[in-house]
Parts: sequence; C-alpha cells; structure tokens
Amino acid sequence: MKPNEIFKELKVHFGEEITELVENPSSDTYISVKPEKIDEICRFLRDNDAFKFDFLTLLSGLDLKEKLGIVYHLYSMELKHRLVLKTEVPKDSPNLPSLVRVWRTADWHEREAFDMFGINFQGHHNLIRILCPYDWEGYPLRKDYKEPEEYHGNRVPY
Amino acid sequence: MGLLNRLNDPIGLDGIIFGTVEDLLNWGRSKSDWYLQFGLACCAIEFMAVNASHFDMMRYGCIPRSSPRQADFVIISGTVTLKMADRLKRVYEQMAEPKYVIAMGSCANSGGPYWEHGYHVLKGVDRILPVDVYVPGCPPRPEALQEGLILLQKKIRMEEIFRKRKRLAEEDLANQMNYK
Amino acid sequence: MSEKKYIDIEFSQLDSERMRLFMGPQHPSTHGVLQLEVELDGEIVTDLIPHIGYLHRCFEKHAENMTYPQIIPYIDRLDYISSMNNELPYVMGLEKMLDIQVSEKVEYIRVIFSELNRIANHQIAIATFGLDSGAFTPFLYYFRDREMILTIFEKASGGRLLYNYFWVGGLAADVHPTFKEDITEAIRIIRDTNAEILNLLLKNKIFIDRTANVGILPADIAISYGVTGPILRASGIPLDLRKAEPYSIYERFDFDIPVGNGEVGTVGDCWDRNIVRFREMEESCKIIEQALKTFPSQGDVRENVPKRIRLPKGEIYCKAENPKGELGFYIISDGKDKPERVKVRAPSFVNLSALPEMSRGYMFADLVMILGSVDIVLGEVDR
Amino acid sequence: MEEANFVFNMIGENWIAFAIISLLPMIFLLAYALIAILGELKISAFIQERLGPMRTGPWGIIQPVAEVVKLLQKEDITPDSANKPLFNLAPFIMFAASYAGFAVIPFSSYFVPSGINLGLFFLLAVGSLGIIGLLMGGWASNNKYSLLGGLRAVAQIVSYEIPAAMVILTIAVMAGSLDLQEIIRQQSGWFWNWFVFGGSGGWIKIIFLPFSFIMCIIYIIASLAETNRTPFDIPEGESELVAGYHTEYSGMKFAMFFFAEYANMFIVSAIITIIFFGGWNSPFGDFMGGPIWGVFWFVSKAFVFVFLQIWLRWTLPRLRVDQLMYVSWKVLLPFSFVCFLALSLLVMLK
Repeated sequence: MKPNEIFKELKVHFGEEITELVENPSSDTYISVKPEKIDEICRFLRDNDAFKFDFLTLLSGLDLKEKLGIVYHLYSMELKHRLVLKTEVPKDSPNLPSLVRVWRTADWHEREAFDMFGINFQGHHNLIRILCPYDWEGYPLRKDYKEPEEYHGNRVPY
Repeated sequence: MGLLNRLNDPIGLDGIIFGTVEDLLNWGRSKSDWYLQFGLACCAIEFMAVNASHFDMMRYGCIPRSSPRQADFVIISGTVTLKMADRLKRVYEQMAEPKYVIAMGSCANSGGPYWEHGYHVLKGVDRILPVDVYVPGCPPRPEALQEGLILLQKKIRMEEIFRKRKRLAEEDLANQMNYK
Repeated sequence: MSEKKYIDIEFSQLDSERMRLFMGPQHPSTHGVLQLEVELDGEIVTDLIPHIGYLHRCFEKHAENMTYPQIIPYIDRLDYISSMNNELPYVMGLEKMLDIQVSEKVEYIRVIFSELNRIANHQIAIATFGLDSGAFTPFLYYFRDREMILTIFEKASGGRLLYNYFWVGGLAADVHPTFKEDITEAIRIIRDTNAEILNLLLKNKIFIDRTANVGILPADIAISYGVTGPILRASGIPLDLRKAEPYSIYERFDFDIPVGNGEVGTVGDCWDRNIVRFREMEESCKIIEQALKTFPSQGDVRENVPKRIRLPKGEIYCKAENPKGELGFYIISDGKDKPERVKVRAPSFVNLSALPEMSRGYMFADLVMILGSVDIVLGEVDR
Repeated sequence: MEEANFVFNMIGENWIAFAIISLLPMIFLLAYALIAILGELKISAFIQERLGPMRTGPWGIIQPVAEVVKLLQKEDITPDSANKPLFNLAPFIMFAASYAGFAVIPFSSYFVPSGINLGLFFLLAVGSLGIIGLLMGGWASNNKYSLLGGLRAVAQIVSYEIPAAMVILTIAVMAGSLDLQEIIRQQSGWFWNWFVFGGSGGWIKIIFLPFSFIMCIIYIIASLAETNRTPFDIPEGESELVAGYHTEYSGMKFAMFFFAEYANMFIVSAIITIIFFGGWNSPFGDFMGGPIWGVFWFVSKAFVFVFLQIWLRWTLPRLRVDQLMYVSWKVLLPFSFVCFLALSLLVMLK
C-alpha cells in the first residue's frame, strides 16, 4: 500500500488529526499528524486489516529548533509495506501519548527519546533515563545542549 | 602485599641476599600475571583475539580470572564512559595489591575519537586510575598489546620492594618529625 | 472430630525472601558493560531489569558535528564485530539521496565482504555462547578461523577490526590480488571447522539440555518487541531484508533463509537461535561462492566517489540486514555538508529489550544462556 | 597382618617416624600440584591449538613456581562485611579435609601413612568434610555469588555422595573388607583381576562384567561432581557466578582453595585407582612388580584419571543445577542399585 492511499484512508477516519502528506522525490514520503491522538492512530494502523502495521521499526526524537519532533517508522510483516509518521510537540510542554500499549518495543525507544530530548510520553510506565546515568542533567541531543563541566568529580570536557 | 606486610623492614641489609630475594619476588610477579576478564568496547574484541589461539596470551603466563580479587592486572580495553567510571574505580579498588593497569586503545588513553563531542565519555582512564602501560591504537593490533604486556612485565621486574619500603619508612619518619 | 485438621498453606504467602543480584557491568558473561538487575527466588529469575548505557559514546551527537564521510569510522564502532555490515546501509542511503550509481565491481565486493563479516560475527556469537555454557574450546577454534577473515579484510582495507572501507560511491581501496584464492581457502576452512563445532558443541547432549526449551520467544511477542535478525527467524518468521526488500545485488544470488523449527525443543528457544546463526554461515558461504564465480575483476572502485558530499534537503531511512538484525539509519539533511540528525536503529538495542520477557521464570544459569543467545554488542546498544 | 610401612621398619615406631610419615604425602602433594597445574595449562593449550606458558623457563615448565611466588606476595583481603573468623577458617578446613584423605592412601605395598582397616570408610567420611569449608567460605564472604556458589556446591556434593557411597559399598561387598591394602591385594595378578573387570574369580564373572564396568563409570562421574570439575563445575561456573564460592578470596587463601581442588582431584583419582584399577599392582602379573614399582604404577594410574578430568574440563559444556540433580538421583542412583545387587549375586556365586 502506498503512503498516499494510507493517507486518504487515515484522513477519512481521523480527519483533522492528520495534517499533511509530504512527498519529496529524493527522500522518503511521510505523513504529518497531530500528537494528541497518536496512540489511537497507531492502534488503528496496527489493527486494521488493510494496513497491519505490526512492527514499530524505529521511534526517533528530533530537535526542530522551536519544536520537538517524533518520527515513527512502521513496517508490516505480512504486507511488507512501510510508513513514516511524523508529529511535533512544543518544546516547553513536550507531551504526547505513549505507544507502549500498542507496540511493546516502544518502551525503550520512548525512554531513549525522553533521555535525549526530554519528550514526555504520557502513560509510559517507567519513563526514566536509559543511556545517560539516572542523575544526568539536561537533554544531550537538543541543539542548545551545553555539556556539563563536571560529573561526579570527573571533568567532562577535554 | 600479603606476606611482605608481615616482614620486618630489613633496613641495612639491602645487599646480595635481599637483592636476590627481591629479584625472585619480582620474577614471580612478572611471570605469573593473572588478568581480569573485563571487556569494555571495540578493543575488547582485539583483546579476546590476543587471548585466543592465534596470539595466545598464556604464553606470557597470563591466565584469565573473572574475580577482581584474584587478578593482578586489568586491561582497560575500550571507552570508559562517565557512567562506567565509578564502577571501574570500584573494580580497581577491589583488586588485591600489587595491581597494575594497562590502558588499551586510544579511548582509554585519551578519549580517542570521542574526545571532542563525547559528553558522556571519560577523556582518558588515567583521570581515575594510575596507568602503568599505555597501548595506543584504535584498536591496537594484537602485536601492540603483546608489546604492552612485555613492557608491563619489564616494569614489574625492575620494581623495588625492600629499598622502597626503607625509603617510605624514612619519609614517613621525616613527615612525622615535621608534623611534631 | 471427624473433621480433618490441616494447616491451610497458601503457597504464595510462603514467599521466601527474594534476592536482588546485580550482574555486571564487570561480569564475564554480560558481553561487555551491561548491567542486569536480577531478582532471584532461590535460583529462579522472577524479574530482570537491564541497565544499559555504560558504553554510551554519544554517536548521534558526533554525527551531527561531522561531515558525511567522517561519520563512517564512527559507524564502524557501533557494532564493532560486524563493521562492514554497518557501513553498508549508511553508504547505500547516501548514494540513494545523491543518486550515485556504483559500479558492478563495487557492489560485488560489498556483498562479499558483508557476508564474510556476517560469518565472522556469527562465529563470535556462537563462540561466546559456548563460553557462556562453559565450553571454552569452541571459542578458541572459532577465533582461530576468524583470523583468516580478518586477514582478508586487512589486505583490502588496512584495518583488522574497524575498516572505514565502504565509501559513498565506492570503496576506499581495491581488493588484494590474491583476494579470490584467500576467500576460497577461508571458506573451505570455515566449513571444516563448522562441521567440527556441530559435533563438538551444537549436537552435544549437555549443550542441548542446556539450551533446548530455554528462553522461548513466541513469534507474536517477538514482533511486538520489534525483534529482528536471527532471533526473529528462530521464532519461525522468515523475515530477512536481503529477500524481503532486496538491496545491493542480493536478488541475483540463490540462498535460503534458515528458520527455527524446534528440532530439539520448542520453536524460538536458545538452541534454535544458535542453529539459525550456524546455518546462516553456510548460506553466506553459498552467496560468496556464487559472487566469486561472476566477480568482475576489471574496473576502478573509486571512480564514482564524489569530491564533496552535500546532500539535498530531505530525509531517508536506509536499512540493511545486519548479522544482528535490521540496522537502519534515519538521516535527515538540511542541505549542508553535515547531517541535521542521524538516528540509528540498532538491532541489539531492540533485541535486548525483549530479554526480560524471555528470561522470566527460568533459572539463573539459563539467564546467562538466554543473554548469550541474544548476541548483543554493547557498542550498538548504547551507541 | 604385616606392617606395611617402610618408615617404621627403618627407624622404628617413634615420633620422628610419625613426623616423616605425615610429611611425605605433603611433599608428594606439593610436587604433584605443580605438575598438575602445569599439566592443566599445557593440556588445555594442546587441546585448543595454543602453546600455553612458554616464557617461564624452558617451555614454561616452571610456570607453577612463578604462580606460587606470586600468590605468596598478593595482598590478603578480608572483606569488611565478611564474617572474619569463618572467612579465614574456610580455606584451612577445605585444605585440611583434602589432606586428611592422604592419610590412608596406599602409595605402595610397603608404604601407607596410616594402615587403618577402615580406609574406605575414612575416605568417604573425610571427603565430605571439605563441603563444610566450601559452605563456610561461600557464606562468610557475604557476597551473593559466593553464597549461591556455596549452596550449589553443597547440594551437588551431598547428592553425589550417595551414588559414590553405593559404589564403595559394592566394592566393600566384593572385597569383603574396608582396608584399602586388602582391597588392592585382592586385585593382584594380571589386569583382569581388577575390580573394574569383576575382580578375581572364575569365568562366571564375565556375565557380571558390564555391571562392574558401569559401576566404574558411575564412580568417575560422581567423582567429577565431588571435585567440582566440568561438566559439574556449576559452583564456580565462571560465566554465571564469577568465581563461585571463592569470589572474594585473594592471595594465599585463594591459593589454599586452589591447592585443595587439585589435591581433591588426586584423591578421587587415587580412589578410582584403588577400588577399580588395582592400586599399586602391576597390570601384568609380576612384571615390574614390587614396592618401588608399586609407587610408579599407583601414581601413573592416578595421573591417567587426573588427565581425564582435565581433558573433560576443556571439552564439555556445563550442566544446570536441576539437570545435575537429575543425573544424580534419577540416573546414577538406580543404576548403582542394580549393579550393587548384581555384583552381590556374583559374590554369592563365587
């Protein structure tokens, strides 16, 4: 199934929630959605027999200067098609629903996005840092991140 | 150092007998190096390769131990991150004296390729541990690590035991006098 | 008085004290610097929390500050056991965005080297798994043979472990003149050793007892956890990107996808995961042999390498079948010579997240085997 | 029964003789430990296509000496939270238990440190004493790995004592004695008189040959478990429990454990030699017989089994705890019962 067909189908079901279909000849096509009902959209994509997106390949956070972006790469084992969903949250209140109950693999991916960008996935059962130490400060992959001078008595910069 | 802690300081007897005893003790320590099985990153694979049949670390008398208590030296093979630094220090402190450290690879020496933007990388393991031998390379070739091992053994062979104890005792005495 | 007197014992209330055991970061069988917080009821694992990040080397931060070719050495250091495979999806993604067509010879060398590296990776995986089960000798046999593969790589690229060999638009250097003979000899020896290991380790009664029916991962749970690679195939799902979405020149070769079928136990147990890896080595040998037959020896491997790489604005998700699973790079370019963001889909990271699910309810000794069968590389898990 | 001890014959029964007798096995043990450690290193290297230690003396043959010199110098750590008396006592108990076993080992027809007529029983009893040291060390270390290792070791050794005891009981029935010298003497003559081939007797024993052979295998398996060697090395399984019960030990105390392990290896090999392979008897009748050659035959037979243990260690993977128990209780024990009955029948028929 091509992304534009999926886009049409989603538009029918979710209307306003689905913003646009971005097509670019040299790069991947993606569907932009609003963050509020992302879990419902994903559940629909997973359970609908026409899509069967049973596999969350990748969940990545992005720093878009003013906003934070979250990108979902989906894959269907059975129908062998892929889909990219993109959503944005404001930097001062980066909240959106968690997908842990849709795909269990989202657990660690979301923790990583929280660790690196400070995106707050609501409904996640264990949203703590995963790669950095638990008492680390700041969100390292944000563009305005300054690395700390010292951590536990060890100098960080060279 | 085990038995040596109980030996009285043989001050004034640093002649032939104690020189020979010192040589024997150093020989034992240099020829029987048990290392801690401790892989950190990419270098650990080369370290395993040195361990394996093709290069065979046991030729030098190096036997793997998995408990730090029984190890004589530790090879820091790879990048030490800040999260790891505390643990590494603790592992080092758990080792029994006399203990040695080989820093293997650029990351352990100085942070390696991660020195500039690595916000979570410790820039050189010598910031937390005393390093005896540095082996450069990213990762070092097995031959380089073998060279490092031989260097470490040479270093152990040339160590002072009794004279050092005498000197330390003198320094200690002097410090106490100054303090008073 | 006829009423039988008995003490009503609720076994759930007879809970003995649980022990919390921290395995790692310094532990012989955590394959690097992984920490597992294990809750034990006697010897039974009741809960398991992996603590990762002890090797978090900030790859994604580095990628944002490096030009595109400079990132390749860092990609080598992600999964440092299979560096050639790591480079492949990245350079393929950039070539797709830049619209560069690489020559036939380059494609062949890439495929041959990727498959050789897959063999080397699986050798380490099975070797260390044997080590976890207490068999020390197969580990050394495999490491002995692995040196041959490393020598072939070294002759071509100059590096033993980390190569920086696949460049955007070509390769760093041409292969060594004795390339074909070296590989033919290596494959012969690999097959010999494999036959030996099959008898020594994989068909050993004790080994089968230890691994069969242990750490079962059913297919539906595997998919929900996003598990890929040999672990997913061991659960009975023949998903291999080389067949499902052929990239490079894989569609020209004839090979099978080994799947776990529960020969000695249940589908998706530790033994299946190992035998899948073991059989994949043979498939890789088949691919290499076919590729060597039609290998075009003429041509310059660096003719299409661009002088300067400046990607058009856009984004791409490029993926390939790594020995550990689906390795993907999500590259976003804003038109400069440095990427806006490079996100890695690390197969080990995702596979490791299924570990608690796999190991709950098994014994502590089994936990070691299950962890070994997942075949993680911490450089990739923590990036 | 004549006195079988050349020291008493030479200098009479005085305290010097007792001192010499009690030290002789120690000298042997020290020499043996060095050889066994070197053997372990070199045999493992040979199996794994390596060279093993090469740079300590010619072909590394004085490597074990270097190990000892090194271990003497190592810092002796007693962890702060450990139970100090027990922690320090454990290696000594462990070593004393294995050394006590040497008291009754008949090295030759002319030398046995203590010729008690309950030798077999004594070995069984003293052999179990080492477990206390193991558990003590494991528990007193206050380390979770050590505790798990100690508990596993106890469970394992206690279970495997039973099939081993059954085998020894059978031998006692066959020999009609618990005196080790007497058991060996009954196996004199050619090698088919050994108990592994059913002992001396008429052709009727051929029917029972499989049973005695199975008995021997049962004992070898049980002895592997008692010495914590692969495939039963789960108490110190490196990949699971770091170093098991001796995780926290360093320096000389660790060396004691190490030493005791090798001493145990020799003791079980010696028991196998005594009860199944004719002890100090020459396999070929009177060929190379006599007390001096007896030492040679005894030690070389025992070394074959030490070699077997080392060989198995570098070949086989490790079992799991429950599988280990399964082997002991459901396989070895029933088999040993059946063999016991069969061999008792043989004794009746003889």
